[in-house]
Amino acid sequence: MTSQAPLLSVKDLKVHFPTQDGIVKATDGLSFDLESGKTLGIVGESGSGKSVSSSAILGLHRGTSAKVSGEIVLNDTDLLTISDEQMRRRRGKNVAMIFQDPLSAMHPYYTVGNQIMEAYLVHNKVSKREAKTRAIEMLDRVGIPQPDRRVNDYPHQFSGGMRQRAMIAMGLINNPGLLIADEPTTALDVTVQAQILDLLQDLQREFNAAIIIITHDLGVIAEMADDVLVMYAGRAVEYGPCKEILTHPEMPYTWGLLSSVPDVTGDTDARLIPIPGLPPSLLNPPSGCAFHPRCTHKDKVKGNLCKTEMPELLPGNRGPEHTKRCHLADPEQIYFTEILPEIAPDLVEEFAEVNPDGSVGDAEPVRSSDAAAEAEEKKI
Amino acid sequence: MTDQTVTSDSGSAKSAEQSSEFAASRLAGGDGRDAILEVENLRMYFPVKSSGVIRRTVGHVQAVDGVSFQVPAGGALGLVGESGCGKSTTGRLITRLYQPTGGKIMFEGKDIAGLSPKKLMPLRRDIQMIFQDPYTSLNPRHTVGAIVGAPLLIHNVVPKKKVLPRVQELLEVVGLNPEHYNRYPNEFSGGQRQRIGIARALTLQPKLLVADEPVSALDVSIQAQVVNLLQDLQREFDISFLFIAHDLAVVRHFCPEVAVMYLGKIVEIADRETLYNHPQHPYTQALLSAVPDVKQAAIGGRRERIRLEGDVPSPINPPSGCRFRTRCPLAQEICAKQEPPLLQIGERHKVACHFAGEIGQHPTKPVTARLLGIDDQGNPDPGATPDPNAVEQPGFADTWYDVQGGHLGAKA
Amino acid sequence: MTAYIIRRMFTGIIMLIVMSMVTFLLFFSSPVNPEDFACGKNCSPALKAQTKKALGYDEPVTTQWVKFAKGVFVGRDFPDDPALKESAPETIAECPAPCLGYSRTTNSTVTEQIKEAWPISLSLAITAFFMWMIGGIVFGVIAALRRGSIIDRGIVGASLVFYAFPTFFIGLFLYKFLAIKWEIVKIPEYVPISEGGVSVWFQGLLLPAFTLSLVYMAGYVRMTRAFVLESMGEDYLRTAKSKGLAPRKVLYKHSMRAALTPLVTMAGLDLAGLMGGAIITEQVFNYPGLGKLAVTATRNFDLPLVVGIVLVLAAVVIVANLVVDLLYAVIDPRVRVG
Amino acid sequence: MAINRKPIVAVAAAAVVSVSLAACGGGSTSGDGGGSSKEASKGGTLYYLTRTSAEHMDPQRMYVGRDLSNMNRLVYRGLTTFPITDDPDAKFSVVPDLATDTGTASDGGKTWEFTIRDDAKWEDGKPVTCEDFKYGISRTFATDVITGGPNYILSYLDVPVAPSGLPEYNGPYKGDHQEDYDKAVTCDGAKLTLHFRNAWPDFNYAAASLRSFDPYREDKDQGEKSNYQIFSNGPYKLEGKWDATQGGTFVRNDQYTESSDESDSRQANPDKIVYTQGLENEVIYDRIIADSGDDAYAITDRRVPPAYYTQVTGEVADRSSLVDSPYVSYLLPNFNQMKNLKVRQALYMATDVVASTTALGGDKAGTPAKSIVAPNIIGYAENPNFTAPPEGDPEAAKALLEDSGEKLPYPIKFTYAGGTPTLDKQAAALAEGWKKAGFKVTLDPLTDTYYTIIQKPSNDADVVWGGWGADWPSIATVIPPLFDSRINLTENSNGQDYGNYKSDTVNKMIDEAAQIADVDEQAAKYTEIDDQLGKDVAYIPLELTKFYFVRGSKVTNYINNPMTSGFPDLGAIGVEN
Repeated sequence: MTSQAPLLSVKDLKVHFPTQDGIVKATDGLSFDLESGKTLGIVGESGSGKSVSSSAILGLHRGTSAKVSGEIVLNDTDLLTISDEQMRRRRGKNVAMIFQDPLSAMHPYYTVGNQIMEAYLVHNKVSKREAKTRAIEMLDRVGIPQPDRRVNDYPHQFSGGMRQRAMIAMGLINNPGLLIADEPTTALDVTVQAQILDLLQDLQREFNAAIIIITHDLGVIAEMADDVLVMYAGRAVEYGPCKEILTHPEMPYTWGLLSSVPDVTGDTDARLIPIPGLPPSLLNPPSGCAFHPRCTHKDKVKGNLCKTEMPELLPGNRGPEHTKRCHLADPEQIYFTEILPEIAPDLVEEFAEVNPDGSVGDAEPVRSSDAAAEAEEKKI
Repeated sequence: MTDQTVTSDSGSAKSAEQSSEFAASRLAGGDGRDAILEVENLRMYFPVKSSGVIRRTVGHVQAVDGVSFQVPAGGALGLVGESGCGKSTTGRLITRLYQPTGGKIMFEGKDIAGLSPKKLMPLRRDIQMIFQDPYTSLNPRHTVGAIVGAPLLIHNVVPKKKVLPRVQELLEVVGLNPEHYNRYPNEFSGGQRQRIGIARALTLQPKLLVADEPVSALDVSIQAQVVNLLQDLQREFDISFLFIAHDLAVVRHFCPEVAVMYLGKIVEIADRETLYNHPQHPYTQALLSAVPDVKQAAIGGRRERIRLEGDVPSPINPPSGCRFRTRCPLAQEICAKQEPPLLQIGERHKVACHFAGEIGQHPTKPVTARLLGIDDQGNPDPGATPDPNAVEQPGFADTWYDVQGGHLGAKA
Repeated sequence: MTAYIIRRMFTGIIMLIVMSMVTFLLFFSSPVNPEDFACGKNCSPALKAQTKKALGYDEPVTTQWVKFAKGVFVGRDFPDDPALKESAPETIAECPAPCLGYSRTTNSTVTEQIKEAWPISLSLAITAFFMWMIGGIVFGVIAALRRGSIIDRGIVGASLVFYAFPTFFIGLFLYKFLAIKWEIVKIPEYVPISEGGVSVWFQGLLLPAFTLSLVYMAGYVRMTRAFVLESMGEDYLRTAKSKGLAPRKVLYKHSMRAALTPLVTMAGLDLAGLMGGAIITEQVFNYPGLGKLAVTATRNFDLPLVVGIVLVLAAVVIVANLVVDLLYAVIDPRVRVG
Repeated sequence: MAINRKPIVAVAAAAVVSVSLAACGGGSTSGDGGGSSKEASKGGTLYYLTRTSAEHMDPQRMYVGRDLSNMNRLVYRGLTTFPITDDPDAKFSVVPDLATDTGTASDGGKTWEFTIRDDAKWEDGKPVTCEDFKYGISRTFATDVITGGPNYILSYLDVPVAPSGLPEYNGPYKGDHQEDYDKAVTCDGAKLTLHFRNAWPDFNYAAASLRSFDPYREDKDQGEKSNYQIFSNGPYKLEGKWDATQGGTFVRNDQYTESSDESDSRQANPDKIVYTQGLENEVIYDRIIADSGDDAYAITDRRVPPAYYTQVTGEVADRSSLVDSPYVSYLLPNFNQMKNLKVRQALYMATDVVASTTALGGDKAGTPAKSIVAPNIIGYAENPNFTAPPEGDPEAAKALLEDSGEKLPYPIKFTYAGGTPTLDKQAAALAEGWKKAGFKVTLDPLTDTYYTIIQKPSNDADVVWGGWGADWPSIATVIPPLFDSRINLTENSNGQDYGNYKSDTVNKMIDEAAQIADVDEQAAKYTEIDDQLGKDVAYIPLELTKFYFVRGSKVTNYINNPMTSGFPDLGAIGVEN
């Protein structure tokens, strides 16, 4: 990450929902940066806080009982300090969002064109006719055949893939600097998913937009993201460049995600290693490391530390850009000796050669103390 | 549809019936065990009504159109494909939630396709289903004990007072606390509910489990738990599986043999090594290339993606000839005229494509032409005679056609 | 579309035939004998038999039904007694087709009775309909927008009260205070527009329509509120917000459109039901509409009138159902009829 | 039968009968301010508010006491009529109306002669003739058209009877055997002569009470279709049409002359009388008590609902009247079930009429009755067998029951017309008394099906409830209809003999009474029969229903005439101008 000010900088974001039973800390102290043209992947299970965080960036919690604190700086403006009206003017213009289920995300009673135009008209002083021309242009751009005709169709007349394309057209019509895609392909078939992911990448190049892609599918992350943020129980548990995280994960939860999904090339006799137990309650998160009740490696940490003390999000041995929230002293060794040989024995060597900067081959690992020091500096 | 396709369709259906005797005698699994389920030319057409004063049937949604396969005893067949390909309908036909339009469903050698609900009753014990959505498939007003125990009472399997101990035993088997039998489904998480669904399916000790997307509604970390559970159960109770899913990786992980469906038909079926490593059908290839692969992608080893254009056509009016041809990068004239037969091209490998071949190695001339008695453009060739064995049958024969070398012929 | 309408009409007619049969059967399986009513006090068995014959109830149910069905197409005479027709033709009441029967308790043909009562019920139904739709939607939306506030609780509570109290009670209460004690409104009375003009017609209608609308409004407030709240949780509303639309536009264009559509079905059917008469309201306010007519007919065991009203009401509901379905197809692009 | 037994739907046959009392009965003790308030004055509009719609406006078909007396005062003059009085103790008497005198009986009461006035006119100006009377009386014989009305004439008139029990003459429409009728009813100029099979010594009372014997214009008769036609010969006529459910408006009939009417029973004070039917009781009393606008000129035939009693105070009380009605309610032991006389006697002894009346609303609802006959009926006497105190004598009852030889507690099922809290309370109050005496009571409330069920001979109730009012002021219209087993008991129904009482002694005495020509002698005979009924405990009297009315403040000369059933007398009432 460069020293130049990023497009989006989220610092210590907290989204808390007061309920009758207590406060649900859906997101609890989340920080990340994102530059234009880059993609951040946020991965986690349902209830990990990944969708809540992105809604907070759009200010969708305004007017509800949710308590949002911290900083969300977009284009040098802290979105949490501006008025509702100012926030509204940024929605769809500076930051747009596409959702998981394009069928329910579009209003069933209005034509696709109408809904796309609406997004344009609200931020641009143009005639309806111009807006429609623009909408057709965008539909064409996202690969809808015969856009001048389909613009008058209703969402139910579109296929799932086309609906998601139309949603993307709607999101990008104002050329926003930031696009948040919340599980954009989960409801789609694999071939359609591939089409959509390709489209997003093409468009990102064209518009130089920053993208936050939220998903539970590490495969999507692997294809799309420059940086990865792994969330668990409302907190980031591992954060770093995509390739680095996928080849040298240092947090047992990330290991769990990697080892619990089969892939189409792996060893078929290998057994999946599931993460035991259930995701934690956000009302009463576990003490210490929130993952410790499900962690199979907590015995490797002395003094019951995992249970009593929450680890900080700090760099490990792999350099300052790769941070994780874990007490394990030498996670790399555990991963390469205990986990990877189980799930992908053929990849152990290849993975081991990947350097923190993404290059392959011999390189001097950064000393952990230096990395820690650098991280400290960054904090200040 | 051209006239020609019609004749060819009816012709294949007819000869399928003729050869069924032969097919039934074939062996199923590589381990030499008999097939517990053999499906032959299974069809399910949902009528489409006209909008006139009298509602005539003007067409059919050909949800499943001539599907044949075997499920080996104690084995697992995977059924993959995109939404609308007919895989779930196939599952429902086998559990006889639907009455098939045609074809045979041989379960342990007995055709259950046309059985009356009354005669089906004892068979329902043997064939059970696990559903996709653990939230809607359990009655929220019944306790878990009642849900799991209901089949026992309906089929009068054990005396009433023994139902509870059996229910608790089952809950323990699927990894739930047996003391929770009197709780309601909403007190459980999604994964736990799917376990309840599995327990219910296991209650009657079925021989065949049809699992329709059993893990796709679950969180990733929970998916693995359920997949592992199903694998354990299969081993422990010797249950055969028809495993239906859209997730190619999960199917590959679970099933030694996998069939790929497209628009109501099986386009390719093979053992998993062959299917995933050496797919010959352009659709299978496209499907596989679209699956993101974490580990490969991480080291930059991403495969070239085969882009499919457009959407799946309507099953009411499927394309003539090969149904995939409208989206196929290889399609030629013959594809519109002739439906490619599901041809056995390897020991345990069948594919339905005129231009079957591995990626980048597809032949330029149709490999099926001579076999079907037609020329390379798909027109009838008066000089050639169609091979009567080139019709779809369940299971695999001892002889197959070699397309590798670009020529046809039997190989021992 | 036309074919669809014809098909629906056809099934509707079959339903009407079945309903007329069921009504006949129910009537004759009742333990009470209609001739006992007509005969009066001190009736000897012979006199009773005579009365039964005069009423036409001595024939088998099937014969009676066939005669009824025939009458619908070709008309009938009452009483259907050739001897009497010859000797005293002036006593024979003619009932031209479509003859739904002749009501002895009101001494006119059922068709005439319904023709007289219908505009009254219609006036009441339509006036009430507008009152409750406007009130229901306005209060429902306010409650939904101020969810959890005192206003919301007040509206929901009040609608619950009106929902819980019997119409009879609300009607009498309003009658007593608004019309009698405080004389805010006129004592309800039906005056046709042709006689008193719109203003007098409306004044006489105000109280019963208001009573009726209060009862229905209660339901519509709660439904509107629920639908608006439901629509506010929809994904497409989140989409609308994330586009940067103004809250007002999100509410009116996106939320309301979705929330109010399901009301169309209910409103249509409720209105249709009311066209068949608001039984209790008409009773309380002595409004001689179809509802009151139905009660009187049942009370007097006047079979022809009962059957006639049942059929007319059923026909209205059947047509209303069709209209609602067609309307729905217009409102909701996802729905196609055919 | 008491009127308000059925809260909303008065269903069964007999329930219709329950409101169909002819002009008779009436007051004994006047309550708070029964009589007229102010002097009558001519002019103005009177409003008549009511709930129950008139079923018939055809004189030969109407049978409801209210309609019989009201229409007599307004539009339908008869041979005779009752004079205006508000004296609750007035003896019944009749005065000539369209006839020149009250009629002359001969041949032991079997032949009656009247002379019709020559100066009375129909509303179209044509004179009322003897032939009109003859035609009117003949209409009742058309039993296939003229249904629902009183049919006494069928069994009295001296015409041949077919095996079915009905006369061979079948009315003027079909006119079979017209000659029989022409012999039995003759017109000689203005002289009308009627020949009866049996003595009918009080026929002129019946003629005053019922409208069956009123004249009818043949050229206006359309049979069934004339049901709501009102063709007047009285001081008022109908303006426009009568609406079956809503009512109608009466205006002055310019063809009516006071000189043609010497009955002195039609003061015809208001210029206009507006009838509004179909109003709920609560609405009627809300309006009348509020006394605003037109409602100050309103009267009603509906009783004050018990819930409104507390509102009848001060000024409102001045506008109220409490009088006796002609309706008596009673209990009937079922003789198919309760065959032991001692048990029936015990039941009577244990019956707590005071508690029962209290449950109904106390002294504004009724007073304990001492016979099934109302006190002002000719032939009324306190039944000497009913000597127990009104609140019953459980001790004596217990003794009787123990003496009866039956096993105790004696189980009884009480079937009554229920469905409202008031009626259920009444039944419970009665049951309470019976329990004290050693009965074990099962309550069986029925609503719409009440009469249908108790009329079944196989009904297994031990006690049922009943109510009755005389058709004209004669005990002869009470005892035979209720206790003559020959006319009531058939295979399928017990008619109005709900207790299945069957006594040859009583039947024989009824036959004897029918032969007596003198009114008083006949009445004395019936009193004897009542005594016999009391000995058998054929019935147990409960209460004589009270009428409790409130009227508008601008109503003048308000009279509840005991001779016209205790309803407001439209012959006298006027309004302030």
